[in-house]
Amino acid sequence: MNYLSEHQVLIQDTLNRILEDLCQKQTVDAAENGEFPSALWEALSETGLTLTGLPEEHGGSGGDLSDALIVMKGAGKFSAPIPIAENFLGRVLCCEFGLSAPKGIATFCDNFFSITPDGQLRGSSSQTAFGRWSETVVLIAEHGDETYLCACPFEVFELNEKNNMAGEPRDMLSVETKLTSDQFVQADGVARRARLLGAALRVAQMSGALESILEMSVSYSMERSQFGKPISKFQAIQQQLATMAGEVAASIRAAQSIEISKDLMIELDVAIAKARVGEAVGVCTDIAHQVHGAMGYTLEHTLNHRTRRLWAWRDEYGSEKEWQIEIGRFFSGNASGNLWDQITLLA
Amino acid sequence: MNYLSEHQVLIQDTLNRILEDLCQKQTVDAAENGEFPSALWEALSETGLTLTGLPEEHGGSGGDLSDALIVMKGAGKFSAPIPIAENFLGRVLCCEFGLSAPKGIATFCDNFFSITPDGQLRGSSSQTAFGRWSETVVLIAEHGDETYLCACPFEVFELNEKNNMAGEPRDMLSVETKLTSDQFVQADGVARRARLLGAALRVAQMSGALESILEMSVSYSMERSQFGKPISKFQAIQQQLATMAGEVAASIRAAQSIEISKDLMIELDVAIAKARVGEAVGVCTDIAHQVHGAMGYTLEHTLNHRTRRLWAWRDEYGSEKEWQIEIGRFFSGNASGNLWDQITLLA
Amino acid sequence: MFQGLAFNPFTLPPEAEALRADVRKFLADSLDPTSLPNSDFNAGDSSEFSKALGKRGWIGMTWPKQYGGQDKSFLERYVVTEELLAAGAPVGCHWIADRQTGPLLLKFGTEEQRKEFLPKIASGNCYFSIGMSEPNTGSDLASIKSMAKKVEGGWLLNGSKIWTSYAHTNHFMVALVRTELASENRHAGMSQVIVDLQDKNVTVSGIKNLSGEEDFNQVFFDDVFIPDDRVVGQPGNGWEQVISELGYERSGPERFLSAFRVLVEYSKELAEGASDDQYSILGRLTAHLITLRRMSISVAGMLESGETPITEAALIKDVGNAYERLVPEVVRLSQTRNPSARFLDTLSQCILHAPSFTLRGGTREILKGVIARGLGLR
Amino acid sequence: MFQGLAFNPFTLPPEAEALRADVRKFLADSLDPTSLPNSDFNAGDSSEFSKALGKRGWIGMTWPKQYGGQDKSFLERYVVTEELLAAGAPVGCHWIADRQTGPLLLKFGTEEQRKEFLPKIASGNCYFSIGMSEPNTGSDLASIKSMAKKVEGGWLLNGSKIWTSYAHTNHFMVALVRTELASENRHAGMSQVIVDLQDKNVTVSGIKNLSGEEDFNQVFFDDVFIPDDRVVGQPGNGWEQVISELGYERSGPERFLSAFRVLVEYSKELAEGASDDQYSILGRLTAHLITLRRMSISVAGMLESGETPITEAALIKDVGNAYERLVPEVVRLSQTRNPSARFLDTLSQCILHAPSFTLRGGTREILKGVIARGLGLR
Repeated sequence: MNYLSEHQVLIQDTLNRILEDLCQKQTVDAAENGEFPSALWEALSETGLTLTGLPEEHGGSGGDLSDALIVMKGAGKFSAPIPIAENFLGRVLCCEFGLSAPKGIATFCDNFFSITPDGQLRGSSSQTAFGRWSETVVLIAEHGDETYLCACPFEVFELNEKNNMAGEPRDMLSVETKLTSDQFVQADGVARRARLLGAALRVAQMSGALESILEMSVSYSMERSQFGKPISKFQAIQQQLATMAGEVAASIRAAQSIEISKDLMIELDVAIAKARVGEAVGVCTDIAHQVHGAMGYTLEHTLNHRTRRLWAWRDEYGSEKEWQIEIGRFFSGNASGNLWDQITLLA
Repeated sequence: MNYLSEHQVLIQDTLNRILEDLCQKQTVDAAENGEFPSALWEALSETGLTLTGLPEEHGGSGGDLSDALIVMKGAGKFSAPIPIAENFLGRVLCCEFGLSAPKGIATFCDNFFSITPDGQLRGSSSQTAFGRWSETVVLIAEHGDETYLCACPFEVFELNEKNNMAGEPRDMLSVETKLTSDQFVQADGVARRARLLGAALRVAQMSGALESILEMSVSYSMERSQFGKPISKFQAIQQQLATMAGEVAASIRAAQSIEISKDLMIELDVAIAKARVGEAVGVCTDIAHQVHGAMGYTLEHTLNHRTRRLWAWRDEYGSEKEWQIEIGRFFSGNASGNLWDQITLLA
Repeated sequence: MFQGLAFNPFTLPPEAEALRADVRKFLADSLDPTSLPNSDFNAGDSSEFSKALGKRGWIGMTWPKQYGGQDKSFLERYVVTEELLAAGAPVGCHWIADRQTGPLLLKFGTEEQRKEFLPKIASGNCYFSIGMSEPNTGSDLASIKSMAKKVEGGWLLNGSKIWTSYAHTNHFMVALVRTELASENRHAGMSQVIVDLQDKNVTVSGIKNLSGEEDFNQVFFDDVFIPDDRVVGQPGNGWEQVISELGYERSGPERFLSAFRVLVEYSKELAEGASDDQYSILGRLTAHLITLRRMSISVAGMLESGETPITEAALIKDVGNAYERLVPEVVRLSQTRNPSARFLDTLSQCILHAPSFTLRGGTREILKGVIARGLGLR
Repeated sequence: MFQGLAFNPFTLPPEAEALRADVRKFLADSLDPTSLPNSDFNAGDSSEFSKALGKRGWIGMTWPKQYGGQDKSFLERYVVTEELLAAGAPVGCHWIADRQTGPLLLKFGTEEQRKEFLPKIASGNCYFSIGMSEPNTGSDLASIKSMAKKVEGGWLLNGSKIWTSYAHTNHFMVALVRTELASENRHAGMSQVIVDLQDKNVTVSGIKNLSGEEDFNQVFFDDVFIPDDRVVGQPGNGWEQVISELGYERSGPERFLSAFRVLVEYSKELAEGASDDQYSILGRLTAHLITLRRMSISVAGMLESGETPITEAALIKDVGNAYERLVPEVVRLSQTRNPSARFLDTLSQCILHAPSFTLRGGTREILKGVIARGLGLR
């Protein structure tokens, strides 16, 4: 039983083939040392996978958010060190709020800048994902109560390279420039929308990474022998991996809910997923590292690419706690209804 | 190596002998069905153990709080269904704040009543421990900003019998009466003091109960066979009991700190102990019940006497969360010092 | 990816959702809103309620009409089940007969047994207990000692069963017993028999649980005569049937709703406004619940299409069980200034029942063992 | 009551407390307050710092004066150790030499070895690594393969050791190696030898940890000549010595202080006022820490009076380890509105180091196994 469409299975298969080919451990390591994985990005671009989920009239490959999330899950599973999520997020915001399609690789910057109605932009961001590898930086700027979405060429920024705990670029970008009128647009509600979509993308990436560390942990436990037998034969290890499997299964299911979410419910579905998956990260990474022993604590085993990203991603676009608060407000505030009635409204 | 004095070891031994004799499962069951365990109470009275830690000039057996705590730990270990802690608390407050020694079995009532300066007392308490078995009810009453400690004969109250989740009497007492001048006294700070001592007593009782459920769980795991071997031989059971042992050891050690606490530090030591022990309860009762299986879920095994009391006691005189907040305020508020300096001031 | 981790999204079909409003209306009419409901399926019983439910056709609803059923889908049954549990309805009387005995008789029973029992079960008038564990067996069912000896026209049963819920009020018990002495093959020589609990040679002795309710029992058999036609399936086939019966104990909403009433009362406590921390607790627990429900509905979908999701069922039980134990422990530390008596009572009852949440359907260790097998570790 | 659960209260004696002020003054003078300290003992090294510490007499301080020690008590050493860790001092260079190699040589070394190495260690000028694990041994040390063959005047060593902290900067390694082929008795035929890490036949290959630091290594031996006088104790006695050496890895403050700097930075975040929830987190974590410290001081008292508290040590490690992993996970969910960069960096570093907290001194499973033995379960 597969809930994916034929088209989505095709996306998944193509993606997996490219990632297995071009996103092995050395690619991820090299990216952490500053080398943009151009072969990987190009292969994904050629097959249209960097533009999956974006409308064709906006330069995209067609499809919708659920198609894009399938790409993100695969990318997360392989720790693809590329701005696949950020490029999508920058582009989809431009599309939704009426800017033309960004040039080259786009990224999205989660901080606030200030802008004047005639386009004078200033400010700085502390951690722009993959800033250094982007050609267009999509960002949100404010003028009083008004919010604008801007798409700026990378050259206008001053760059200060930083990394997150996963070694992914999270750059400081500073700017003081005048934008042309086609580079910004008033965009009410764009901040909330960006946070929601950002969280959805991270959820998909995390669910892929969690699936991957479960697979790695199970394999490692069967390969690794101690006291004359594979450690997978010890009841204590089995019980831990079983616990982890439950958390991973719940995470995957929570992530899938975004893929099939109805428009009206998507805020709640994303909140639930980010909260549930975020909470699973601590339990699962702890067990994965416990099973992998000293080897997992090194950069020699690829486990670290997954776990360090999971630790970084769970805090991006809202930690589980922040989303839990929103969920709690939703379910308690609606005091007229009853809790169970509301829960059963969710598919 | 024993940190107890010779005298304290004697207290412990006498107490254990009496409890082993007169506080078996049927005694606890009978008390839950309404029967006051008079043989037990009398044996403890005759040996002076119901008055341990109270000064002789106040009708007590002498000794100090640490002696009383040794009695409470033993009582907790056997789930002694008697107002041993409440009797002590009522009496020690009378002694400290200048009322004469209460008549008969005393209890302390944790709710607020109102009183006029000439002794007109009114109000009601929702859960007075062992109210129905007491002769004197010690309580706190307010008049405007003033706080009074009162020692009232049981007869003046209207009694509505209630039990807590452990089946211990937690009675509703209502009163409207006029006290004589020797029955009440102005007592600044008595509420805080009562809460502190109450928490200290519960900590000692809980540490005894926790020690007991660890012993029971280890024994049960060695007696109970499944799939042809004692369940103690399964690694999963061993690992759980080891986890429980750590929590129990920490709880016992935290409780002992109150016994040896210096006056200046006692508020902090009690707070730390109630917080630490309260947190251990959930972990330990969960494992104990898991190990005991269906048998532990019945009233036929004495485990239930311990675990149900632990669940009730962890919420009395401040849950772990309430005490954690106080500890946190203490260590963060004192911003001039540094955290480590303050930690090392505690013996 | 491993087998058994794929809880593919599945949506309850319109006919199932359509039923929901009916069930809610029925519950609103038949439950006393002032009583303290308990969503733990084992913590309330009312034969009056079971009969009313039977009248609506909501017991045995997936069974063929010829046996008193409604020929409904598993998905429609799912909706009815979750509505009953969420409302804290007293389902104790018919629960086992509906979820286990009925399916057992449909699969292994004789035509006479089906005709005799199923319609009465479906109408809410016939209640069954399960007799599996014995003192000292625990999860190791092959070690049972109750023995039925062949006699003229039937069997003479001696021994004892323990943890049989509602044996003091139910009509019958399906007991797993030895019909041959234990041999090298530990699983051979066992049979399932239907015991009339009103038989004078049956003694039912109540066992009080932590909250003082006598909801389970020890049942003693002292030369109880079991007629040949009360053996379910072939004599000696008991183990295979039980293994399959354990399968009925799937991964329904009873695996994660036991503590739900605590959440309901807690959300009411927060209705007047609360701290971020309190909202986050409600949000956290609700996110878990919704995800578990989605996983469980996925499994219901697999069952409906004839799959046998063994590992998935164990996963839901394991995650659900951890969740059910988490709920009261997290909520108790977040009590509001003036908690309602109803909230506090619900919470205490949940804490007292919590140790039982792990007992049914296999202990934690056994469940995790099943999952480990699904992962290929054993 | 079981053996091993009695952590009787013990108070550090005045002479130990008196030392505390000296150590604090020294640390205030020698540590850069703007750098990011890390209370994980494995996460900082400075030979300059170690030399200054040696000059103060705070390395090898319990050893006899004739070997460069100070004849101080374990309790005085306890105070120095906890002050260093709490301040996040860079103790990596001398740590192993001080805590493990010194005691090993004192107990099993020849008089020449003691005279040669101990004074240099105590002055902070000679650093040791431990060579125990090999690829594929894990906790099963008896399965090591590194082999030293007897030759004229010494031994020729081949093989490899892994997870040797600071082998790239340290001077020597005490390696556990086979000096006879493995036999039926898996523990026979092993010896401990002192390897000069500057030897040209020794290759040290760095292994990066999760935060990118190369603090441990794989070390390869290719016909490394070990003179006879560099064998510690009797050839063939290695296993007994190692068992005893594992005993040195007791239950000191390094078992629960690894995450302490997170707590320090967190308490600073709350200094300007905080929510009850935030206070409760600080209070919870502090209550754990203070209790662990008290347990650990109890054990120090037992050690000082010559007892061998094996189960107690394992309990502290197990509880301490759970605590160290809890700290960053709890604190990260309580971030204040405008967290300082220093707080966030400390937190990230702790999360990246956390997987190592369980690795040293035995995995969780092994530790819990030791406790289970103390409980009489095995």
